[in-house]
Amino acid sequence: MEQLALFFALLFLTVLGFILGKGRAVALSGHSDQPLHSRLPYYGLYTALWCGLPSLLIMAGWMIFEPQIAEMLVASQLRDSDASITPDQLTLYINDVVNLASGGILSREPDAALLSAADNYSLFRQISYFAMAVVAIAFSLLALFTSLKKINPALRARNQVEKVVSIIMMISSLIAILTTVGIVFSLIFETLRFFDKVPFFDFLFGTHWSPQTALRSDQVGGSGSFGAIPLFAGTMLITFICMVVAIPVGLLSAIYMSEYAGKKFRAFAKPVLEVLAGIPTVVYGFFAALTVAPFFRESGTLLGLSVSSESALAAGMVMGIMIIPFISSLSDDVMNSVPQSLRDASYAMGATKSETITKVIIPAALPGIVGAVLLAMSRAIGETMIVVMAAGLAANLTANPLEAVTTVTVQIVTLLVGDQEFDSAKTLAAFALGLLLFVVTLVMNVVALKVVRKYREKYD
Amino acid sequence: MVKNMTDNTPPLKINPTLLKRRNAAEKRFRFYGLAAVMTAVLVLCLLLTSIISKGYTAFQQTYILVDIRLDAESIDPKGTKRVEDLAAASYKGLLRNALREQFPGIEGRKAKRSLYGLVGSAADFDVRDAVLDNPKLVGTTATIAVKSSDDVDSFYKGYIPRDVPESNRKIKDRELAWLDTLAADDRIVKKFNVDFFTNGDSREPEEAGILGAVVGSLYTLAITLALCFPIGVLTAIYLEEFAPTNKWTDLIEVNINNLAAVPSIVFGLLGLAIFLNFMGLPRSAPIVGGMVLALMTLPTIIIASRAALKAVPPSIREAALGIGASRMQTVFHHVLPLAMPGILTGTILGMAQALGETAPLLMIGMVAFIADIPGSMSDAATVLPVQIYLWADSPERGFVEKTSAAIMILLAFLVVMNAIAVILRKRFERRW
Amino acid sequence: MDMQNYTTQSETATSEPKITARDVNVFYGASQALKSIQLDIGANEVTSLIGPSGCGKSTFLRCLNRMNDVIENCTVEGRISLDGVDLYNSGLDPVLLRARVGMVFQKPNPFPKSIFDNIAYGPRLHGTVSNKDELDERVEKSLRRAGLWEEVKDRLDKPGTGLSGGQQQRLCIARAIAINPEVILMDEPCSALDPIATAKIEELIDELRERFTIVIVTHSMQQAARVSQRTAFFHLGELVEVGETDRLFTSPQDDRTQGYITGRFG
Amino acid sequence: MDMQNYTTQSETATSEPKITARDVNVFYGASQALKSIQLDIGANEVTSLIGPSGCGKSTFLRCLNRMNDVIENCTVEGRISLDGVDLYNSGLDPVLLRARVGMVFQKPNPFPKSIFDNIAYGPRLHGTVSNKDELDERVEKSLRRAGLWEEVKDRLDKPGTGLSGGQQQRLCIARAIAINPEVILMDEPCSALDPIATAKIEELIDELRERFTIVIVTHSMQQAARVSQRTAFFHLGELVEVGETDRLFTSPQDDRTQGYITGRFG
Amino acid sequence: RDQIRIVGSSTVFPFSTTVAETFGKTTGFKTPVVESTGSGGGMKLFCAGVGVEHPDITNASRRIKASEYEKCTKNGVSITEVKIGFDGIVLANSKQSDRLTLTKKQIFMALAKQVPVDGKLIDNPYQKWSDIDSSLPNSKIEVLGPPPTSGTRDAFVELAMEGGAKKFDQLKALRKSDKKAFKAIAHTLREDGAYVEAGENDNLIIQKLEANPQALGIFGFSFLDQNADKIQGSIVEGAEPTFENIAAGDYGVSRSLYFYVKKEHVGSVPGIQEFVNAFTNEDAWGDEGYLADKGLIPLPAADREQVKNSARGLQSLSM
Ligand SMILES: Nc1ncnc2c1ncn2[C@@H]1O[C@H](COP(=O)(O)OP(=O)(O)OP(=O)(O)O)[C@@H](O)[C@H]1O
Ligand SMILES: Nc1ncnc2c1ncn2[C@@H]1O[C@H](COP(=O)(O)OP(=O)(O)OP(=O)(O)O)[C@@H](O)[C@H]1O
Ligand SMILES: [Mg+2]
Ligand SMILES: [Mg+2]
Ligand SMILES: O=P([O-])([O-])[O-]
Repeated sequence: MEQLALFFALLFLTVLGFILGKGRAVALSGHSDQPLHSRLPYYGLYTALWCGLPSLLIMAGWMIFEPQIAEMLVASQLRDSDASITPDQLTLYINDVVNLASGGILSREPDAALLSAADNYSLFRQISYFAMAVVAIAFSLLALFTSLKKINPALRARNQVEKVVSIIMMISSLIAILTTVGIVFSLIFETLRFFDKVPFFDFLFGTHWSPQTALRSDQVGGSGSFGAIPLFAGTMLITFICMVVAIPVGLLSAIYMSEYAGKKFRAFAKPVLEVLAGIPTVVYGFFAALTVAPFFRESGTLLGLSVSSESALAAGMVMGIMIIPFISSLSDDVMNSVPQSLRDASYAMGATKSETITKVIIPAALPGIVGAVLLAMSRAIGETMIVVMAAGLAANLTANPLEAVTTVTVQIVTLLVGDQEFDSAKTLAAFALGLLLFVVTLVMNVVALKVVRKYREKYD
Repeated sequence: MVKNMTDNTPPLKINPTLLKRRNAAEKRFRFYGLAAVMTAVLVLCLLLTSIISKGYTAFQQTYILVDIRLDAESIDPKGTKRVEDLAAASYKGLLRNALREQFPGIEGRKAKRSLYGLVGSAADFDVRDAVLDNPKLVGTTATIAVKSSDDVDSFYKGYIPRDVPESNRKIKDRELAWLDTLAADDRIVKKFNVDFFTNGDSREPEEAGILGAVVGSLYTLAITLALCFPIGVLTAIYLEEFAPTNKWTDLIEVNINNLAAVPSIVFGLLGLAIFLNFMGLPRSAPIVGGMVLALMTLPTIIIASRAALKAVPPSIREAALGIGASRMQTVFHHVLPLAMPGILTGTILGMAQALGETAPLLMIGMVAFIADIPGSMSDAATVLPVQIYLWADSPERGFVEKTSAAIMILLAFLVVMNAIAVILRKRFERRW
Repeated sequence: MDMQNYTTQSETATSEPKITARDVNVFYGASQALKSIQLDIGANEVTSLIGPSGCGKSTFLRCLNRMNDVIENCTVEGRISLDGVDLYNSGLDPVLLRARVGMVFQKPNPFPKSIFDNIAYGPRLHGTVSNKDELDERVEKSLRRAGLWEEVKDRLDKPGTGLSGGQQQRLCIARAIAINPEVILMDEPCSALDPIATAKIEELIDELRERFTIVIVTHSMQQAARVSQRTAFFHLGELVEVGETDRLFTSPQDDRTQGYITGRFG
Repeated sequence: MDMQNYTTQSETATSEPKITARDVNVFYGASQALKSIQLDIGANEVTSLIGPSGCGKSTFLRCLNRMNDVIENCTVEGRISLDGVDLYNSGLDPVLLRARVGMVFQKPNPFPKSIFDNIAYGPRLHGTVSNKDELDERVEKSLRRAGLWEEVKDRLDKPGTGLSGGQQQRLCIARAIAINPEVILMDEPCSALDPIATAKIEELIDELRERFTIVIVTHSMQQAARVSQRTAFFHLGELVEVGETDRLFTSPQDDRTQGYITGRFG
Repeated sequence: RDQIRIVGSSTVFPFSTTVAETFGKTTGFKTPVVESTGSGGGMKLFCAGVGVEHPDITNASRRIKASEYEKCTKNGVSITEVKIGFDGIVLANSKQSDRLTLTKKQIFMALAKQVPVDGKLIDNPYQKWSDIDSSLPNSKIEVLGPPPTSGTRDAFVELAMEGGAKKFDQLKALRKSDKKAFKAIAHTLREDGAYVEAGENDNLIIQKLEANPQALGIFGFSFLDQNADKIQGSIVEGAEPTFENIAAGDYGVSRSLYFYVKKEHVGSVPGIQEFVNAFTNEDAWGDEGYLADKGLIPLPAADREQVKNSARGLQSLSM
């Protein structure tokens, strides 16, 4: 909670910076013949940013590294007194020290060494906190004075502030890139290890997936049991079924809400549909497995079809329902923002509403709609629970929606949470699947981007 | 130039068959639209009905009124009447005595066990709480309501039919007779199940509560929202309004779209590698869960925000720029407010997804049995969907209704969370 | 009120009226934009609507093809009929109506499609062309008549939104005439046009008049005098005076009309 | 090319030039919209740009405050300077430039905000008012000067997009003058206005001229003659002739100018 | 960290959590956090090293493997093994149908991918139970069971399938000559739809059984125990899967459950020793302990005594 106090102190300084900066600008504008470059608040923001941002960063950095330093200190002390201690024991010892220092429950009666270590530790923490406070506040004050001094009519305060904001924006967009890099890195090493055990092409083009068999016979991959094709085929089948349900229902709902429905109905229906996206997938899983799948099986039997009790159809359809709001709400928003003048133009040509929608509004809103569909599809590809519960886990290479299939994601999850062994191809396969899926969807997205670029209509 | 272009085509003749077709198409289209909305609403109703019909009973709990002799010797041998002493005493024996007195003449360990099994395994805590509430009870014989076991509870909620062969019934004939006696004595009462809202997780259905998971979800989603909303919106603005259009921006765009398709469990792997193993943050902590979910939600918000920004007509940007607003000002004063509905939709969908997600949390240790209610963002915690997942996977029958009830809580959580965004979104909405 | 009343206010159209408006009141929310308008629009002639900005000309025009329906808080009262059929209360299909009554809006609003597709939109919609050649021909003819062909013939596949202001305006005119509606409503069709382009459009209007009925909103009294047979003067939501164009401009009966056309108005 | 050349083509401005354009070429993608334009715009005078639709008037206007920057595939070459400072190559902040060089667009584009906020946006942005009263006053004054006050004074809180075409146009004029820019660029500011409103705006232009520099695009040669001191005639992306307005209209030197102003153009 | 962290098997999870909860309620220590990561996943985390960031205890529904043990040792982890009881793996169907009486051989014939017929290994030809033995019902073979990644499945193939395979002389001979080949046959379940991989949610399997009375499900005894009103366990080799039969070792398809304690953490993370004591208390794992109520089949009393001593004494496991 001491940190919180410091945080508020810095916040206070930031606000103070704003007020002083603005005040100085006001004073300048009063008796300076040169007009100020920017509006007054920007000078305030300029000072505030200097006051707040660096010292907050210092504080954050300090808080991240300080415990490590403190522990290192305790550790070095301990090593001095007892050279034989292993690093592992060290962490446990430090745990004791930290527990003792913070008044937590202890595993044993503290001995003198522990007590003194704990004392040292708390002392260090106190000093460190004090130092952090001094440094942060000093920096803040320093920044306050220098930036106040810098304020003069020619200072491009707005540009400076905007520069900071745009740097923050750039950092934000970097996070997406970093995430990707992180994902690739957290998959690639295991994947490479996997390809040590299983030939790349067997994995890529094999048509048989049965990770267990390979493992038990201890001659991994020899039987070609790591063929990813059935998984990708299953993913495609289920995603396809899912989109067959979700695209028409979602798009038509969006059209109805944005173009036909009254305000009240729309205000009601849109959030209601959005609830569909928030129902936990377990619920959908039960629904698919216990309501939809038996229904299909029985109807199939009546029609003389053989429908397995776990079917791609049931899972895909229920998944389609789940992602309806992704399409309906997002498409509704973009269609809603197509300018009214375009609708007017079409109506005035004697077009019916539906013609206006299909020929004018949807083309104009196409990039947004495609984005929504891609997003929905992405969710479908990534979904597990429904498939596990309703489509099963058997990797069948089939295009028949009435049979059980499984998907890449499901296999990744079951491989990762199931009984695993160190370095077995079975566990590593999950990483390879993850990476391969990543590549496949990447290709899909590149193609989608190209297509959207081609058909984009820019209005106004 | 052609001078005489006099057009001799007759005025538009409306082709009646075509018009009929067009009108029919129009009607059909409208109907399809309504049907689509209705289908979706219907399915939702179906799901909700099945959840509610299974789960509403969880908000009640069956209690058995037992006359307990609270003799001072065993509760408070020193006679201090101090709360700590009263709390530390064991009430199990007293409760068992009371049950035996209620049904005298029961012999044999098996019979005794099934008698004790009428009350919940933590029923002695009900007795303790009653004593702590009113220490004057010590030394008297008091009638105290204690929780029944989950089977008895299920029986009174109608989940265990009476008229089936004994072997198919969880409540055996002997227990049935006892219960009937108790019921005849008006000793069976149903009360609102407060504990469900104030307890953490438990292995006993009658003790299990949702609070731990709610608090965990609250912490986790607070972090998620605090991270993914600003980062997502800023990224979208940067890409849509500021970034130069070149290969790099395309790369980032494709990349973000691609992140949306990464299975959520892979985000868990990422979190494990970066936040736990590299940064050394604690396992099972909402702070890590929040960050992982934020990474997972980010693409949704970015994609929705970009679509919304793109939809704002350029003339509005030009108007602002023409007055001397900077691009940043144009964006924040005009474009962003107009794009807000779409951005909020993205946030609603993204957060809904984050609220219902279990798989990534598996990797970072949040799929766990955690009985204590988390007190901070770095304490071990679960979240609502995990709680649902765990309960749905428990053998005890009593968890069936709890599972549904937990789903109801999750949906309530969702509705409350969305409500703010939905109201905001309505305020920002306008056509131009 | 009886029919006598109307004739005093608005001389009957020279020919059989194509459109008659009786007692038309239009409201935007609570504020009234048009007050009890009585107006006959003759077939095969050009009627021009003049009046100061904001007096309700566009509003009236939009009543004639029910484009006001799409404005959320706009309510139209009274009776407007086309060829004797009530537009609002007889179950007439507004879609059909709008196909018969074309419109050029005040603000050019090309579709974000290619120039070709902008023009081809109507003919395709109404199935008035049967093959690609006919369509090409129709597009070319429409663009020629609007005086835009020469400027855009090499870029028919470029977006219509990339045209200059005046070009967009002509594009919208071409788009409207491409379906040959019986009645054409034009809301300041020449506002963004230079004199030569304007002359071209006026020529077009003159030519169209032979077979169609035209209503045009204009701020230029010269233009009204040049192209229209009858002129209606609106002021503050009222129809002040209507009559043969020559008559109205030479001997206006209402002081307000007088004031407006002599430029003394305030 | 040397400076001599320019003077033959474009007489020097009557006063010290506020803006000079040298060798300006503008391309939309591959197609050239302006070809080697040389033009001086004098301070404290009104320069009008005339020419047939699509000849590049708006494009040129948008060069002067770098609004072309926001059009994706538009490239500007050459040198344009304001008070001697190069607009494009001297690191001048386009934001500051646009605050100094206000613009009224050809298509009225009010913000989807209230009428008041539309006008108040500029003053708030540039901090040229210090309190609410001043702001109210500024809004009222701007609206009055654009001749819109009487019509909207009761509905300042209603959206600007709910105004009539001409009202929107005046709203945009009022919005532009509310920030008192040094130079005002007006792209057909009276296209949707009736004669009285037009007169009002012309009066405003005349009044503004005393302190500011004004460039106006117009299709009405009468208007150009009435309000401007100098006139430039554009044709097919070229600046054909520029000179004192009286001179240009009475004795044009180029055949094309002659043809255009006498309406013989084709 | 002042809280015990337990990871590991989902089968042991219900028992481990019950003890954890009671432990939290009745002692001054915090309630341990128990994660369900699967036996293998638990081992992976557990053996990763010593220190606060690593778990203290892992549960397993099978014995630790040699490779896992090596990894542990390599990372400086020494462990104490605690065997806590048995779990019966049952084959059950809906009470709407008749109870099945099966032998391991029949189970093998019903579920193996390849079966020996007339001395040759062929793809499993049996579609109905009655194809295997005329005394079995004339209904489609449809068995819902766990996926290959599950420990339950491991145990099932090892105990039931292998046991069945051994009944064929031909396979028995193969086992002697080529153990790998034998295992490959015995452990491979058919993939033609008769065996349905149904995920690890056992409640779901039970509900599916109710919906489909023909089908059989494979899962742990505690689920049968809790749902005795709806489903019945098939008799295997003459023994019904009851508490008593499993405890007595009469029911052949049952496996032992374990947990492993990281000795290095005892004394550093508070409460580990006490937790082990609580688990090995008669109140918990005894014949009438609360774990028995949860479906854990206790060890025989003598074994309990022995395990208790070694566990409380934190004896190191060596392999
Ligand atoms: N965004 C654009 N993309 C492509 N070409 C354009 C674009 N804007 C204008 N043009 C073309 O550039 C030329 C000049 O256009 P500009 O808008 O400057 O004409 P203008 O003189 O203002 O005409 P008007 O009087 O009709 O408004 C025209 O041929 C036009 O088609
Ligand atoms: N959508 C709307 N909502 C509210 N009021 C409106 C709307 N459209 C127009 N008005 C008001 O109705 C009155 C008439 O508007 P209308 O557009 O018919 O004028 P107009 O005669 O066409 O003028 P102009 O010549 O300027 O285009 C005006 O006062 C205008 O402000
Ligand atoms: Mg109008
Ligand atoms: Mg223009
Ligand atoms: O979780 P398991 O018991 O199957 O390892």
